[in-house]
Amino acid sequence: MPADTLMPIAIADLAPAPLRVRWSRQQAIVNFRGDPADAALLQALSGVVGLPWPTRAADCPNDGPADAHHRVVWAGPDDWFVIAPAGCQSAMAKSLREAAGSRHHAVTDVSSGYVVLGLSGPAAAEVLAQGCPLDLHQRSFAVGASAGTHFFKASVWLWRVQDDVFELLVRSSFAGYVQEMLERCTLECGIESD
Amino acid sequence: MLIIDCPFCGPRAESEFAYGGEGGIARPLATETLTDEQWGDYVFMRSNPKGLHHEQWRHASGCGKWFNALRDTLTYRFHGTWKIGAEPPEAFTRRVQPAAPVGETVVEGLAR
Amino acid sequence: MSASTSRRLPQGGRIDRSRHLQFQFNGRAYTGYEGDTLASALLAAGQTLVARSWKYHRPRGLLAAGVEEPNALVQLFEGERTVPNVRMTEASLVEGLVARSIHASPSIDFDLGTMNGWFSRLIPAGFYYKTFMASQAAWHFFERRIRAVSGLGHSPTVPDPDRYDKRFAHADLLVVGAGLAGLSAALAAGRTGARVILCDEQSEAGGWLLSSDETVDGLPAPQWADHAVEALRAMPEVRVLTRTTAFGYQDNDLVTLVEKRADHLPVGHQPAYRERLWRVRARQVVLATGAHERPLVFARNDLPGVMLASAVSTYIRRYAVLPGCNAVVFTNQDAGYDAALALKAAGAQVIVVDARPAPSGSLGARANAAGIEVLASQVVTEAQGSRRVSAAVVQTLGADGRLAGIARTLPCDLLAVSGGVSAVIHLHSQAGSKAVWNEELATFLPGPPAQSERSAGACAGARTLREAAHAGWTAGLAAVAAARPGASQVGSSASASEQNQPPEVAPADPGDIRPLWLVPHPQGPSRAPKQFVDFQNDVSASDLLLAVREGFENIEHVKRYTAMGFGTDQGKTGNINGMGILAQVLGKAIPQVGTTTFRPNYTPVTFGALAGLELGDAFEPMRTTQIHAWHVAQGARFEDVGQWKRPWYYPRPGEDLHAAVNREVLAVRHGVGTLDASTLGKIDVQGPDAATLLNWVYCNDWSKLEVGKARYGLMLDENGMVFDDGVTVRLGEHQFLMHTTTAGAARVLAWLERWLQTEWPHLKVYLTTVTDHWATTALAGPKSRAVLEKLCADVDFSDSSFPFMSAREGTVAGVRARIFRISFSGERCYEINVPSADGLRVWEAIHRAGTEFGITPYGTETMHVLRGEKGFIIVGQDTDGSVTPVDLGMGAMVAKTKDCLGKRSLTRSDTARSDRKQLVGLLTDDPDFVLPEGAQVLAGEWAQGTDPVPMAGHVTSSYWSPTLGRSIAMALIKGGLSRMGERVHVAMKDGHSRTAVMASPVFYDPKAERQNAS
Amino acid sequence: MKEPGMQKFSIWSLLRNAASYHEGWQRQWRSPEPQREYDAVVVGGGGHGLATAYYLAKEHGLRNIAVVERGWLGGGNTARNTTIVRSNYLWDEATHLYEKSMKLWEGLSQDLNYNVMFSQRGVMNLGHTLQDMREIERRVTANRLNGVDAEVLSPQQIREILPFINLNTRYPVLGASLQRRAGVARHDAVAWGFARGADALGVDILQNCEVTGIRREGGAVVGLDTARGFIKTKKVAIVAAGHSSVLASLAGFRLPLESHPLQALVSEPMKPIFPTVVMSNAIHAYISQSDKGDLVIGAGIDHYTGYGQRGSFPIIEGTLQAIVELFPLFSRVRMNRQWGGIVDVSPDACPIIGLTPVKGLYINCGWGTGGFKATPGSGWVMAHTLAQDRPHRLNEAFTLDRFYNGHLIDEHGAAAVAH
Ligand SMILES: Cc1cc2nc3c(=O)[nH]c(=O)nc-3n(C[C@H](O)[C@H](O)[C@H](O)COP(=O)(O)OP(=O)(O)OC[C@H]3O[C@@H](n4cnc5c(N)ncnc54)[C@H](O)[C@@H]3O)c2cc1C
Ligand SMILES: NC(=O)c1ccc[n+]([C@@H]2O[C@H](COP(=O)([O-])OP(=O)(O)OC[C@H]3O[C@@H](n4cnc5c(N)ncnc54)[C@H](O)[C@@H]3O)[C@@H](O)[C@H]2O)c1
Ligand SMILES: Cc1cc2nc3c(=O)[nH]c(=O)nc-3n(C[C@H](O)[C@H](O)[C@H](O)COP(=O)(O)O)c2cc1C
Ligand SMILES: [Zn+2]
Repeated sequence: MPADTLMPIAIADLAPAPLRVRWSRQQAIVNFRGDPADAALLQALSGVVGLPWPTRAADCPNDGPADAHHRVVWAGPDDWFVIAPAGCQSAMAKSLREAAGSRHHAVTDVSSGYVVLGLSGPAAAEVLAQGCPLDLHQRSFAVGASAGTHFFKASVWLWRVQDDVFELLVRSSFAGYVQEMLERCTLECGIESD
Repeated sequence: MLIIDCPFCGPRAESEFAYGGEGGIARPLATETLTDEQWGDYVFMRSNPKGLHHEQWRHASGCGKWFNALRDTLTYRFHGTWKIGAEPPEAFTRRVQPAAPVGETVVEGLAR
Repeated sequence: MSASTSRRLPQGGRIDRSRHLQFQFNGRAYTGYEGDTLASALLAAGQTLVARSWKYHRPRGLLAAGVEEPNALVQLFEGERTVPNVRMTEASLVEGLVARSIHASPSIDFDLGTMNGWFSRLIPAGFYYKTFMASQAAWHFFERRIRAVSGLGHSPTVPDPDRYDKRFAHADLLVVGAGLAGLSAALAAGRTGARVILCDEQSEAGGWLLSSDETVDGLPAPQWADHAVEALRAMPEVRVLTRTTAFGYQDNDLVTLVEKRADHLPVGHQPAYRERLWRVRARQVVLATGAHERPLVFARNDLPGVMLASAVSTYIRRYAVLPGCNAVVFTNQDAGYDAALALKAAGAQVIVVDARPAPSGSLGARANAAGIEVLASQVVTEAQGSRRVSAAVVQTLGADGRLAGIARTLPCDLLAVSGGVSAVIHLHSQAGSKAVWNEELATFLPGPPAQSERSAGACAGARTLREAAHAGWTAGLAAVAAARPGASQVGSSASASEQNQPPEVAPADPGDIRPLWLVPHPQGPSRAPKQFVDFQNDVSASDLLLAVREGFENIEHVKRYTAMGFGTDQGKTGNINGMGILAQVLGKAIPQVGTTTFRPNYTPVTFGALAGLELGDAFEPMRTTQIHAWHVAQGARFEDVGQWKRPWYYPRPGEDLHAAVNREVLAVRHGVGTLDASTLGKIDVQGPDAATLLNWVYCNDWSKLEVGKARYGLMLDENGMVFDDGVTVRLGEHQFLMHTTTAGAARVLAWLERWLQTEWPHLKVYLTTVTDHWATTALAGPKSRAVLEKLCADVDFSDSSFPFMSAREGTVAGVRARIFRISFSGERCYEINVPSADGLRVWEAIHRAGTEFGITPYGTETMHVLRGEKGFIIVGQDTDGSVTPVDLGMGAMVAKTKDCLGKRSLTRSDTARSDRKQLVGLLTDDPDFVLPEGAQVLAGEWAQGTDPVPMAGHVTSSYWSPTLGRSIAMALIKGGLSRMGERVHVAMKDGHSRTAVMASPVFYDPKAERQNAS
Repeated sequence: MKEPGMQKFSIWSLLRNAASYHEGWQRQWRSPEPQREYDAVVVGGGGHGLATAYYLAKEHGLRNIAVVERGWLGGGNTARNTTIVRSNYLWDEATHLYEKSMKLWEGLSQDLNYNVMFSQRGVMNLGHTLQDMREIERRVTANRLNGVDAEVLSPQQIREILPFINLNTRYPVLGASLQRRAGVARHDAVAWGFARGADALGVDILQNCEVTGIRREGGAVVGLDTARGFIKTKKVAIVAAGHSSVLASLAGFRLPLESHPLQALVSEPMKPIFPTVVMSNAIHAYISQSDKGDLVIGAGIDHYTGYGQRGSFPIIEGTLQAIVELFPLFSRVRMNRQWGGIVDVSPDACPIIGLTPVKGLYINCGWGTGGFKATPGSGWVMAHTLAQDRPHRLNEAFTLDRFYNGHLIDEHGAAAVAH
């Protein structure tokens, strides 16, 4: 298993390898559940993360690859993952709770429940297409789009950061399986791990 | 492999979904007042039609939501999906009604 | 026969004469060229006898040049890479290729299985239903012999060294078939910027163009095909896949392709994946799959040297091989004349026998002009020769369909046959569309499409290249318009130089066809020499007649009775002729007879390609906890529980399972042990209605559980049967943490979500899975508290402030932890939950702290014994989907004051019976004897000779208890709860029984004092 | 009705007919016109329906009976199954029913004078987990006590029979149960043999005769509307597998069934290599080799309902994954054809055989993924039920009532090996 590293992937790191793989295990991941129809709530949440709060999978805001510190992943109509730099999970959970106030909501720290997998390079979309039924062509899955789907038999959340940079949210206990499948399906294009 | 239109995520591959059987079966209240027949009817009896079927699915590898669908069990074509609690599509009202449960009046000489 | 390349034409063809390839067939060495197929190379070498037939072992030659070939099957390659039943016509020649005829023993030249005349007459269609049935033993005797002589090639005998990958692909348009129609469609669509995938099963694109002597856009047809492919490859959104067969048109426009990537490359130059499966989802599909020519059905039409006319053209023009020097072309349509022209141009003698009164189209006219002799209104009634055709018997066929005049014999070494074409409607039909019979063309053609497909070219009835070009072009444009309504130009790649109209081909008249299903023979169909319909399965016209005679009138019955169309070619050349014959016999029209059902696969597909990469350890996800590496390092043996790998036991050197488990059990009972319990399902239940939800899904009551306390729950399905259990902790007024079984976690979450979302959406509850987030160490044993106190300073572990069944937060080894005092072993136990990223660190710290107490890791087997001693159940082991809480002796848990899922089922008349199977403990009379799990408990005593022996239940769990120094067991036994103390007999497989006494399943510490022992 | 009698099949009749170029064979069954009225009508010309008619005529002396079939006889699941025949079920009720069937199988070719090619080559059920092995142990001991042959095999013993099996799969093979009397049969021949036998006893087999209505008066059946006209009768047996719910709805009641697509596939034919039948419930694979040489492979069930006689592609992929995982030598073998059937799945994986809320109307359904093996037994008890207007002892437990009183016979748990 590749060593723990911090997300996000800095584009400058990218070597010309067709596929570069990076696992990030230390980041803060907080699950937020609440009412998507409550505009004030969304406003407040957006304030917490400093990003627009998405209401559909097609929007997956992040504050840019160069200094990205946050992602908000739409995981269902009332279900989101906030991904933030390592160590801030408690603070993030607290801010989210405060933003929700007395409304019915749920905040759950799942930082250890998931790992983020970065896939980059010209082969990234092709490699994903071996195990994921989504159409990942730019015309259908543009930069900033996300989706809940599966990669082979692992359920994942997937979003596109750049043309050839994708990130996947993978359940921790499936990380070994996903890595195994990556190794199996890249025998021709090769794989480079950080 | 079917394409299923999740009301929340749009059309996606069948492999992302879990089938949840016949839809629209309300769980009876005051179950202790039911006869064994009425209870058995609710738990086990299904319309299982050949043709339009009201059923439920869950976008399991996706948004996780359960939703309703109207699907033709002969052609496997979907005639619509809708959120739980939302208005069904127009085709829904046109579908052949399932047979009456046991105990209700039986139409004599029903043909075709 | 000489092995020299005597039949190779001096020039032409798409072979590379500079690249000689050596290969072997049946042990003999041959040479061919790059660009050959095994078939063309053997034909070039003069090898006409290439196979033996399935049933009668008759000599067979090449009938076709493509995938429709029924005869020429070989065992391709040797050893670990061998493949049975490959059609020679599909096998690209490769250096060092080795092939053998299948199904011929000892050799194809001298086959002992050959059956002629009388003996083959003994075994008509379906003979085996009528004999070999004196007794089961007689049948088993004959069956072995039948099996030995059937089958075709040989399975490999060792695992496959190759790998196969798969991918999903999406496009605006998928074009299947890269003949002129398909290429035109792809060009038309591609130039609009649409995303296009074009695939063709052959080694190169072009289809019939590669066999044609016509011109397209002023270029020789094959050259035009090369240009077209180049143009397509230059378009960024177009993908051209050759050697790629669309083998299935599935629901909702999923088309499955298999790409053969390796077998045509020399060993050592092959890519990492031998084949690739493409699951293509296109908005629109154009089927441009062409047509297959049909043979004609006459006596002994299976002799080597009888070949489809289009195949003759293909061998001559594409492979530069002349299949015969003295040819008869037997046709009922103009297309057959193409072969005559090709033969003539290649220098062969040729006579055409035409069933029609006269040729009627452009090709006929060209043949006339070339001075080719035509015998009109004549048919070939029989082929002659022993291992290869030497003559054709020709006679006049009257307008009434009867033979007339005197037969005469035309000597020949090649008999080219052309009985009309069958459109390749396989994918169209698989899509659910209904094909329509076209009387004029004597073929089924596509009907209204059932999915987003449209057909173009020969598969839709086009008979000239010009028609095919136009149809393809139009279909391509229409498909793009349908794929992206409104968007005329998606992102144009069309440059001024690119053409914007269909490829230009000179007009031609295709002429007419005289359908001819069975050529009459003077002896009549039952007595004439065999007139083959399905070559591969040796089905002749007389078999079809026999089937009808015996009442098998439906085409599906005929198929199953005679095996017509059952072969690896699925009847591509035979089925329509068979239907024609049936129609004649039954006095019906062909559409009334109908086709059999077209099903995937269009051509056979390698299992490995369908299986892909998800094999071995990746067959299913193998889930492991964050502590897994530690278990491995400690030498743990693992057990599969759901998808998880859990430590089963940790043997020390010299220990077997029992020794290890005994040691682990005693360590927990007397000292302290650790279990990695991270795999248990964990669901965070939050919201003001959380307790209400729990009340619905568990049979017991949750309203009054205090914050910080834990409770065991039983979950029932609506049928009242236990399906999961676990401890749930109230973390806050509105927050619970639910534990599920390891294997049941996903099912329970889906179950809860289902009820919540579909039945009780008004409940304010959110469910979040936290299974992977928390690593759980169960620290069990009287010394557990002492260990924990060393690591955690901010929790008061006194029993008064932290009692059994309660929860605390604290810092363990520097990590924020949730600590639950719950116990599955009966001993004092703390389940320490930390974020799994810290799981290993904390686990190791616990082990360091516990060293002085002899801390011992234990696995699932020890966990089972510990809980067995305490009489705790395991759902799925002590229950099997037919067990209620009452049956488990836990009826008191079912709350009286509320409804819950499944509760009503418990009072149904049968479920409420008191003599159901109920869970009890069993103590064997022989304390050293451990009952086998699964053993049956008898209703009475063992009585020899009773059959069946009445049974009362079975042993669900059974162990050696090191704590008690005796065996213990649990069993489900009829009426068990009211039969405590009774002795029962338990049957052993060796025919004996053992006795045991029913007792409480709580064998150890019935007062539950150990949970507070320290 | 026709006069009983049929041409006897044997090696001698085959020889005699060969001499006359097979021009003298008779029809195996007639294609009669429907009569106005029958004493009893069986709806569904699959193996079960035809067997019902055969035993009604043979054992109960009813002669004025008809089988009505919407398509061609034997064209439903009978034409589509992987032909596994075994009787090693878990619960007593099921075991006795399937074992009755097994006994009939053992003399069926002789009884019907039709070689149904019942090949007793043994059926192995693999165990992949400790729990699987407990269940195997439980089922095998129960089988033996019930008079059904069964044994537990160790991995080594499995390897002796199948030297090429991969025991070290993702879920390693820990053992198996083996029933040696079990095996496979030629599915079409079963339908044809019963049809010929029934026809010879006077039964009218009416093909292309879909039932479109069930007429009742005063809660009792009075006749059937069919594609070939109205047929008067007071006794109707619905033996329509996947279509049972559709027919029940014509009679105004519902069944506890869901009809699902179940798929199967065959490889290209090969020389004999696979000597037995292997089923793995845990990884969903069922495989045998037919006498013709093709590997016959059963796939998993599609989770959604369907009447389309075809299923979803991922199921085929999953099935071949399991096959290649267990038998890596077959990786280069090629799949020739796949197809699907419509199986009537009941909540407890057991059939429903007996009376219905409508008088004179009987039902035989719910065999789901595994009723081929029961064909003769099912017909036998159904004939009894119909003739006597009450279930035979062997099918008493399989009434519709059990879904109301709770007496389910859950064959999912331990013996839920699908076929
Ligand atoms: C892929 C597959 C594999 C299987 N493998 C096995 C196996 O290995 N072992 C095993 O024991 N079982 C197996 N089965 C199950 C087995 O095939 C069935 O349980 C069994 O064949 C059912 O027989 P039947 O005669 O009841 O049904 P069918 O053969 O389906 O007959 C029912 C008949 O009723 C007719 N019908 C329906 N509606 C009407 C109507 N309105 N009017 C008139 N007629 C009507 C149908 O056309 C059909 O012919 C398998 C099934 C499938 C699909
Ligand atoms: N004279 C003859 O005998 C003869 C024979 C065939 C075609 N033609 C001429 O060619 C014209 C037809 O052109 P066309 O393009 O329609 O047909 P075509 O035969 O030229 O091309 C069809 C192509 O589709 C491929 N194909 C078929 N099924 C496939 C599948 N499932 N997957 C992948 N590839 C598949 C074939 O290998 C072939 O290359 C006709 O109009 C006719 O003039 C003549
Ligand atoms: C046991 C068994 C073996 C079969 N073997 C073959 C075979 O060798 N070749 C073949 O083409 N089909 C074979 N079939 C499949 C049939 O062709 C056909 O697909 C099946 O009966 C379903 O009918 P349908 O496809 O016409 O709907 C077999 C079917 C069964 C049940
Ligand atoms: Zn969704």
